[in-house]
Amino acid sequence: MDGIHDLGGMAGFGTIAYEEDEPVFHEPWQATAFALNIVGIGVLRNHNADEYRHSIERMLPVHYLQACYYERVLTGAATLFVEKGLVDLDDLEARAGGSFPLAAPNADDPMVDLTPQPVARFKVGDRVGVKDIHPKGHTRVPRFCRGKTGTVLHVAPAFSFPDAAAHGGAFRKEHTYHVEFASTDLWSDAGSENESVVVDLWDSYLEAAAS
Amino acid sequence: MDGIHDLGGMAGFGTIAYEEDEPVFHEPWQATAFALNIVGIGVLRNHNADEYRHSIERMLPVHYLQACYYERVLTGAATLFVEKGLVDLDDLEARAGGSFPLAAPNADDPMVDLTPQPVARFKVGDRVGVKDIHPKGHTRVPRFCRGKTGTVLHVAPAFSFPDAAAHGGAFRKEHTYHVEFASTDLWSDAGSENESVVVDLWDSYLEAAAS
Amino acid sequence: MSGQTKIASPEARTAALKDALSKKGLIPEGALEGVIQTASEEWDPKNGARVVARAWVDADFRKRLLEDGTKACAELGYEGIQGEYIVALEDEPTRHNVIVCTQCSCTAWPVLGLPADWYKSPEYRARVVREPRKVLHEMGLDLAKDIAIRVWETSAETRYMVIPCRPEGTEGWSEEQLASLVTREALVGIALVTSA
Amino acid sequence: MSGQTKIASPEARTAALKDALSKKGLIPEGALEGVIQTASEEWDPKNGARVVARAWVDADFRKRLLEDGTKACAELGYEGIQGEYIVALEDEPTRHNVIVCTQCSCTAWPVLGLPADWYKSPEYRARVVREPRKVLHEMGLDLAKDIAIRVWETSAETRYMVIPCRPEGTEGWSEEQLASLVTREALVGIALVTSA
Repeated sequence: MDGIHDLGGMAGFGTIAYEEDEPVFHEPWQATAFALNIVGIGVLRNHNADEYRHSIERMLPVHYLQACYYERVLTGAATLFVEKGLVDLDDLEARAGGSFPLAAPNADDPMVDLTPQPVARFKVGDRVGVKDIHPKGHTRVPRFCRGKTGTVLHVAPAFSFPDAAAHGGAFRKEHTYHVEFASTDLWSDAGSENESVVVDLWDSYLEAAAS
Repeated sequence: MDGIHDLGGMAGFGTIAYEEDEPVFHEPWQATAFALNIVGIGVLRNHNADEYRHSIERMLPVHYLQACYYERVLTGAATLFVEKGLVDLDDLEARAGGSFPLAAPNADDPMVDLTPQPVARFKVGDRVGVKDIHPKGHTRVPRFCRGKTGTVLHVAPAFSFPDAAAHGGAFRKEHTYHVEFASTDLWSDAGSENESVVVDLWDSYLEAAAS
Repeated sequence: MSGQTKIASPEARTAALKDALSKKGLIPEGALEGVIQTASEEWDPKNGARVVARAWVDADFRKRLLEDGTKACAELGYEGIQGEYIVALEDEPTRHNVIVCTQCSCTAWPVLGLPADWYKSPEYRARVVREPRKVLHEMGLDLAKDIAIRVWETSAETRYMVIPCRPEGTEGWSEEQLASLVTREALVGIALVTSA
Repeated sequence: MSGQTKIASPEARTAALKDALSKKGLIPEGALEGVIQTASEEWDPKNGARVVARAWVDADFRKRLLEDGTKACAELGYEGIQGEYIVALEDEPTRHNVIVCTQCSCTAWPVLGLPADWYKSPEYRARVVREPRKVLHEMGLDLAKDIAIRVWETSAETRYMVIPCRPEGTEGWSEEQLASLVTREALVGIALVTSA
């Protein structure tokens, strides 16, 4: 989805807050929230990592920006525990003593039609174009590189295709590619010389481009 | 700027709250904030409408999404009154009895290089492409139509070019065009048949496209 | 940005800005009140409703309105700030028009009034360009799939108003009666005009 | 979504979720504690520092690390969740590497540890792909204009780590000494390694 989570290149954000010698968790609840999600994925098999990422993406934009990372983790995991029926929202709110905002429901028709590519179609040095797709559901192709052309630096092994895995689609694996885009190709004449972004992209997001 | 204000097509927002018989202003301060900005533009000539729009665009994204419309108006206008030296932030905060969050400063190098087009280059029925520009400053070409091709429905008179006017650039006027884009061209196969968006675009945002 | 930590209320911030400018003598007497009066009383969707009703009963006016909305609205006395270039969009049985300003909240103040909160909300601005039929449905307007929807994005200086289809069963109604049917919602395209 | 109006604190919400799952007997004994212990003690940027130090002193290991980061890290015992496919990025005097995950906050937990808040912040995620030199400057790393910057976006399953340039003046240092120089910041590319 073209959501608030897809932050790459969005302007208007301020200085990055940096904390010296930051602890792994600032508060015990953060560790618990993190662990609840890991257990939800790895032990309970309540959800997979793609569903989890998408559950966070479905948070209302203002909540997404207000929440710290672990509140996002908590919200996404809780949404999936509720959606899969393991817990009940009313029960959660009664226990919490207040409202428990969850992420919004999944979109109808979340996937766009991308031909599966079980065999790697590209090799190092190939010029590839990124399809200008706008799925309503989960996808891992950042908006900033859609419609852009880059160069393959590396061919990675085949991994589960996230757009399908997040929405109960047919399991499939595809190679991903480390594709380098010049900053000036991404941001036109507001980009910078001598800077590039390398995006890791599944095969079916791509098409061959003129070199 | 590719900021939070450029909301068109962003997914993840919920239901639209609708109020029956809504008043013009819900609270007196909203009327005052509105009037302060109008007086700032029309009477004090402190700023123009393009600077004003951009001052709101420069709000931090989370503040932008949290604020109601008139808080955005207030924040933008106050930012410009402070930046132009008519009032002092410390004074404002002393008077307000608390902090007074302003918008972030203007970007360095806010404009991209677009050849001025004093004479209308296009006519009704022409196919035009929208340049894929990403100015760091103010622009009125929504991100959702950049790089897309549409059809001119109407040629409007020449108006001051906002990207320049917002940043003290050389005054110039250009015609704008009502350009229609098919939903399926904007959002690919996640768009809808029988729906289109008409965007009003200045001449120099555009280039001729194959028909 | 400051040593203050607690954010003052928008009300307190507005008062502070007004006071700071006033203390410097920058606000002419009555200037704010004048703006507020204009915004509250002159800019009114009833103006747009009168334009629509006139267009329904007067074919020559309708023609002038479609050819030069600014001039036609000025005939009825509706002009000025944010009405410098008005374009009227005529609904047809097979094509519906709806207006938005995705990047801020522009609209034709002299004929539509200041926009309602829903029009200015991030929800409307984000969604209506991408899923207009769904948005209209949620707002109570169901349009059949074969009715085309044109969403007009107020991204430059054109200020739009919708001329909805005249409802059936209003033959012989007076211009005033007809105007009373035209809501502010219909002028933006999130509702139709009905005679019920 | 609910009749409750006041939002419970994240702490209260977390406790509620834990209690609700526990009450149903869904959380195996020690499962949460085990995850927290692993995250707090095993996943540690010191692991990545040891990998880097080994690569600096052992040319064969460096070669294996660049060819198959996953296997090379596993040689030192660093593997598992979010370390299934590790790619090491070697800085050069004329090219600097920096890592981000713009869409969530992925990183190579076994070698880098759980990421710091700055890495997970909307500010870093939004800005570093578009203006890396400025972001690095603000974070204390000034790179000359003729040094190319590659920003690696962790958008799929590859988990990156940076092998910074070995600082001058460290000839003859032990692997352990060298590892002590390599900060978690350097492993992501927002800092260089210095011997001072």
